[in-house]
Amino acid sequence: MIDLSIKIGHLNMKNPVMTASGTFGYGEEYRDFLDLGRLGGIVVKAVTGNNRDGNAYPRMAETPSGMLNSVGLQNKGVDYFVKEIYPLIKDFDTNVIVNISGSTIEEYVAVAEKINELENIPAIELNISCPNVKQGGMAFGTISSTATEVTAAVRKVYKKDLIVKLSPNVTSIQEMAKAVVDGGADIISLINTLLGMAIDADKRRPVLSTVTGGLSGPAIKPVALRMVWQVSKAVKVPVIGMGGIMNATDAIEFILAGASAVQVGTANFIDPGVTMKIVEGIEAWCGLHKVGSVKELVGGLIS
Amino acid sequence: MIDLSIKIGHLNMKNPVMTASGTFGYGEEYRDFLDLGRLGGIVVKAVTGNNRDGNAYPRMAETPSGMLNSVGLQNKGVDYFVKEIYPLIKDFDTNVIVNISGSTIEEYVAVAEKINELENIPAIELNISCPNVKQGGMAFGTISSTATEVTAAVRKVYKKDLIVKLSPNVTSIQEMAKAVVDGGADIISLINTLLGMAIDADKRRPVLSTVTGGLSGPAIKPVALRMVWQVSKAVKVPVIGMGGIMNATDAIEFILAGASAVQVGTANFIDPGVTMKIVEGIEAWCGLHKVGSVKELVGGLIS
Amino acid sequence: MSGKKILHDLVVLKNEHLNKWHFILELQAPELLPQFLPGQFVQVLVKDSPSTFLRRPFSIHGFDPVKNTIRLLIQIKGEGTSHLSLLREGDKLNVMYPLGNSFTLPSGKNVLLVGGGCGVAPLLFLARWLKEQDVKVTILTGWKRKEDIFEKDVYLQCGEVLVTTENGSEGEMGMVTSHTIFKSDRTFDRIYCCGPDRMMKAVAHMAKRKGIDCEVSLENTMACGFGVCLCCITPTNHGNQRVCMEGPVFSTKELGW
Amino acid sequence: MSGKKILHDLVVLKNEHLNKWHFILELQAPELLPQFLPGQFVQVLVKDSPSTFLRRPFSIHGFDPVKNTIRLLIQIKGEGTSHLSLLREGDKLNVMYPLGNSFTLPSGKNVLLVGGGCGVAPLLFLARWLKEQDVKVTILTGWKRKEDIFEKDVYLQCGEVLVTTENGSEGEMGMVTSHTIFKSDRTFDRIYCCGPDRMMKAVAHMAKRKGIDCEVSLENTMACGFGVCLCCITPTNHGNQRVCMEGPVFSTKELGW
Ligand SMILES: Cc1cc2nc3c(=O)[nH]c(=O)nc-3n(C[C@H](O)[C@H](O)[C@H](O)COP(=O)(O)OP(=O)(O)OC[C@H]3O[C@@H](n4cnc5c(N)ncnc54)[C@H](O)[C@@H]3O)c2cc1C
Ligand SMILES: Cc1cc2nc3c(=O)[nH]c(=O)nc-3n(C[C@H](O)[C@H](O)[C@H](O)COP(=O)(O)OP(=O)(O)OC[C@H]3O[C@@H](n4cnc5c(N)ncnc54)[C@H](O)[C@@H]3O)c2cc1C
Ligand SMILES: Cc1cc2nc3c(=O)[nH]c(=O)nc-3n(C[C@H](O)[C@H](O)[C@H](O)COP(=O)(O)O)c2cc1C
Ligand SMILES: Cc1cc2nc3c(=O)[nH]c(=O)nc-3n(C[C@H](O)[C@H](O)[C@H](O)COP(=O)(O)O)c2cc1C
Ligand code: FES
Ligand code: FES
Repeated sequence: MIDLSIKIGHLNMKNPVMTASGTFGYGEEYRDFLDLGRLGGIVVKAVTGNNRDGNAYPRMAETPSGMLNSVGLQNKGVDYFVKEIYPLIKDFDTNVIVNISGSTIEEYVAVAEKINELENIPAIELNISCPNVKQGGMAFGTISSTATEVTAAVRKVYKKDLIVKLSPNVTSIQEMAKAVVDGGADIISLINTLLGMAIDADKRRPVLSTVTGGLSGPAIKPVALRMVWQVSKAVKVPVIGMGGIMNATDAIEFILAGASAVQVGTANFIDPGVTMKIVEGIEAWCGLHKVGSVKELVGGLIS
Repeated sequence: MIDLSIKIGHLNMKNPVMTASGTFGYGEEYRDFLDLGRLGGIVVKAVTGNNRDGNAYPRMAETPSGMLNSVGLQNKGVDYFVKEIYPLIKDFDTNVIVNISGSTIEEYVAVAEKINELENIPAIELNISCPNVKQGGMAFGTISSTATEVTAAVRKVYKKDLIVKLSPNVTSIQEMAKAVVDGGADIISLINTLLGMAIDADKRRPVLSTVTGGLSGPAIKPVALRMVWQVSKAVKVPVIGMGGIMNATDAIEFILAGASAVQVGTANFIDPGVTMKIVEGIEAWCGLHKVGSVKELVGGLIS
Repeated sequence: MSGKKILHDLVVLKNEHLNKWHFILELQAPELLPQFLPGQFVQVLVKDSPSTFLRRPFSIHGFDPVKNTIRLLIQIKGEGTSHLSLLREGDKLNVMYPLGNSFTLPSGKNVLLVGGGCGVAPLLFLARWLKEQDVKVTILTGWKRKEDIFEKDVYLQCGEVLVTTENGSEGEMGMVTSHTIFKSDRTFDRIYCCGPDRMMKAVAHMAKRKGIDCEVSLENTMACGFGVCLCCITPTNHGNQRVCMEGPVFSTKELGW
Repeated sequence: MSGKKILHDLVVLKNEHLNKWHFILELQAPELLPQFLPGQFVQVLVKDSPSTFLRRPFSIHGFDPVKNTIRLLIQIKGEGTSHLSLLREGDKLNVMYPLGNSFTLPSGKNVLLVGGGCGVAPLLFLARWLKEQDVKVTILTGWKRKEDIFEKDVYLQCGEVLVTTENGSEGEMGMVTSHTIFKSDRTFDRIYCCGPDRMMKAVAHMAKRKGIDCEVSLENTMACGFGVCLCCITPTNHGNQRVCMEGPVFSTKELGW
């Protein structure tokens, strides 16, 4: 028997495979394709203080081995979430984590306070990195002092596990990691999307209504792996790695680079059952390589 | 007749298609595949103050729609270049530009001074961004004050066109662009490679001897386009765009985003004749879209 | 609305090239197909195209519950559709279905279907379905030239067929939107329309003026196709709606067209 | 050394599967092929594999100037070679050639060729070439099991063939490097060796002890294959050398092995 379980912070996970915020809805749409109870955790899409319509269409551009999105945090706000969504998801047999976002520190704090009351939500993931929203989003995740500040403010009101999700659009990811640990982060997750742009040459226009958007998918995997490796060496808190994971080998690469768990994002769009294959693939890989517990692999790079 | 010619700084180019440093050797190896005289320009690989052996093998990893390299500026130094290489390339019927690199400001200045003496080299490209060399490279291109400083120092001794090539591994590419313009750059080129990493899961080892390396190819195109667009709006000097260009449409996207010329890098490895196809493709595209001169396209995004 | 979503490897029974730019894939499922409704679509994985990362959405053009097959009418646009055009009999294709809502029944028994370009794809299935419900169907399709026209015979089995060609080589000369039927006093209980946005908006506009109900099928670009990415949204009078879930079929009233 | 480099679409004449993991592609050129030398290689573009970005290098396994064909012996390793294994007669393949240096003639007339795994690829061409120059060839190859052995008959046409299998089902049991020939007092004017680095190093070591000249063919990973990227370098006693230009064939003395 191979032991796939992992503990990060206070989160007990059946296996290290989670789903990434914004790519898994509230889990509901995936029920046709997989058993949510077999996931290590799911991170639901960003919740903000109030209703947000998000950005105008078009919000998507396909790129080589990836895609750009500029969804822009479309959601109905935290009160709607607490009242309408939480009851639907609170009994999922997995760790249900809420990704929260805001334009001001006050908004982050307000949302965190309300989520803190929800018994079956063991952790929040602070999205200080979404590049789609003009105000706030960009700045929090790219200036270390601001990152510390927002983390500390949320830390004060949030009593359970506080995951902070880093933006890759920075000169030094280690500096950002240290900044959020200083602010009180229990866990770091990374990477969010790289800021990119697509142009439709024939129409002579940007493809996205917002001109720029967030790049995800296998194209960003090398950057993500590098950052996970750098961060896991720079800080002591556990790291959740993501960026372009399409299969079990990719997941194992992130774990070897230092991640205690991984999140799968864009791959879910192409194969909504991919996370199950990744769980099974990690198990098979461990069997083949005579690894008894996936814990042994975390940061297990020979270099 | 479609006019493909473009003037950037004092450089008169037959067309906007150049080759990127480190991907075109000294041009010699490409003679079997194309007529160098039909290129807008070629940027030869990095020249440093002294001989450098570069990094240990392995120096390359294939990644989704891209590759990582950690060649590490292998070259025989500026004196060898002046004596042995320059005579071979000085009569190429195109703009031959020398990419220069160093670990200290003194090294940059020393190399620039020597290249300044070479009559048939109309410009240098200052590589302040190579992520492969531990000392120097990283810092120059990622701290704006240092970028200004090295540019200004070279500016003092270099009398012809000074191109400064930016690193994409920064929080604000606009800030870096302004910094090198402040230092006296005539032209900005971007992007150099994104810092990334590859892992061989089965061997549990990083693929590259240096662990991290520079990501190039189509995977980085969305990031490159975004940065070219941002920089061309932030500064007044002309911009040379690159990053993942594989065909004429890609090249036109960069021109629409604000580039006056483009450089083709990794694509040359896969199809050494690709630059000729790009030149012809731009001409055909202009014909189809009734564009009389490629100059009209520069920054010609409707947004 | 739609049932449980499935991912399956379907087998290519036939790849029929209609003209240079259009072909029909007939695909057979290993298990019983769900009861598809007209307007629904599938998401196809294009495996062997290096530049095709996401799935590609295509409407159900035909559905044969007896043969357990679906037919997709595909226009070659870029890399993905080019690769699909090369599929051979026996090849497998990974497909997700059933996706999206569907066209609805009209209040009366007399409708007009308008298709421009590849917009005809969902209309054949719709026409057959309407005919089964005893609705009288008139089908108006627009083409570049007479030589481009395909499948006219099968449409004729469903009702009256009107045609426009840009060069006038068959039917009326011009675009579908300038067909005399819109200027005539013929009226319908509903107009169903698929095609480029501009064409659909023009038809919606004419329908509105005549007070005719109108349903259109949108083709917003999609990342997932099953409601999770929020990339395909369209603004409606009740907020942003997902074209892949609440659509692709919308009444033009909802869209405020 | 090598002539003008060319990019051409070659036609697949035959795709012969030798066993589960090995196949031979016979490729015909539209124009006269250059006079290939043993040890040289080609760079192949794998078009329909989404995860294969760079070209893939393969040694010339056979060269027939009359039929104007080359043969590549390919081992399935990952995505690229899997896709190549599916090629059918008549398919086209974009290939760059001729690349690299080549094996050289020995000082005497009695040589040993050692190949492990897919390292046999360049040895057949080499064996035939040596035989044409009246060199006496002994060929030692290593395999997992008797069933895996292929092309023994063609090697027999070139000289004596020695075999090792890991399970002893044919020839000597063990690895090539433990074959008794290395312990015997047989001597050679040169040993040529291809295979995994570790195997080549072991052979080089034994050759050195016996004072026998040794040439090996390296398979460093390559981005370009024609000398411009500097990714494929190997350290030698005259500095870093490009395996794709100054190699792939090196004398083990140069390599300091
Ligand atoms: C719900 C739905 C149903 C559809 N049904 C059909 C159908 O039955 N038959 C059919 O042929 N096509 C249909 N389409 C459109 C089809 O999905 C696209 O043409 C196809 O994905 C293009 O793929 P490609 O790789 O060949 O082109 P790409 O290389 O991806 O694109 C080529 C060009 O087409 C444009 N393009 C791509 N997708 C779309 C789109 N969705 N809308 C507008 N422009 C686009 C791109 O911007 C680009 O300019 C449908 C789309 C949707 C959303
Ligand atoms: C000069 C030269 C000549 C060669 N000749 C032959 C030949 O005649 N026949 C043959 O079958 N192969 C030969 N090879 C090796 C062949 O190029 C690789 O096996 C092939 O590129 C793998 O492609 P892939 O996409 O199937 O595997 P990938 O998916 O790219 O890789 C699969 C696995 O193989 C490893 N791998 C890939 N390339 C190499 C390499 N060059 N060396 C070591 N490990 C590698 C990867 O690290 C990975 O673990 C040669 C290589 C070189 C450099
Ligand atoms: C359509 C889309 C929407 C996303 N929305 C969010 C979000 O709301 N909050 C967030 O923190 N990250 C969001 N992300 C980022 C992902 O969670 C993830 O960090 C990123 O996509 C990289 O992983 P991947 O390459 O596996 O997709 C979104 C990504 C996509 C593609
Ligand atoms: C193998 C390799 C070597 C490179 N060497 C250099 C170099 O010496 N100096 C430099 O400024 N850029 C160097 N680059 C970066 C390229 O010039 C270019 O900026 C980058 O590859 C992005 O363009 P591309 O995606 O078209 O390759 C190198 C890139 C590669 C792939
Ligand atoms: S395409 Fe993803 S929600 Fe519609
Ligand atoms: S592979 Fe590029 S120099 Fe050898």
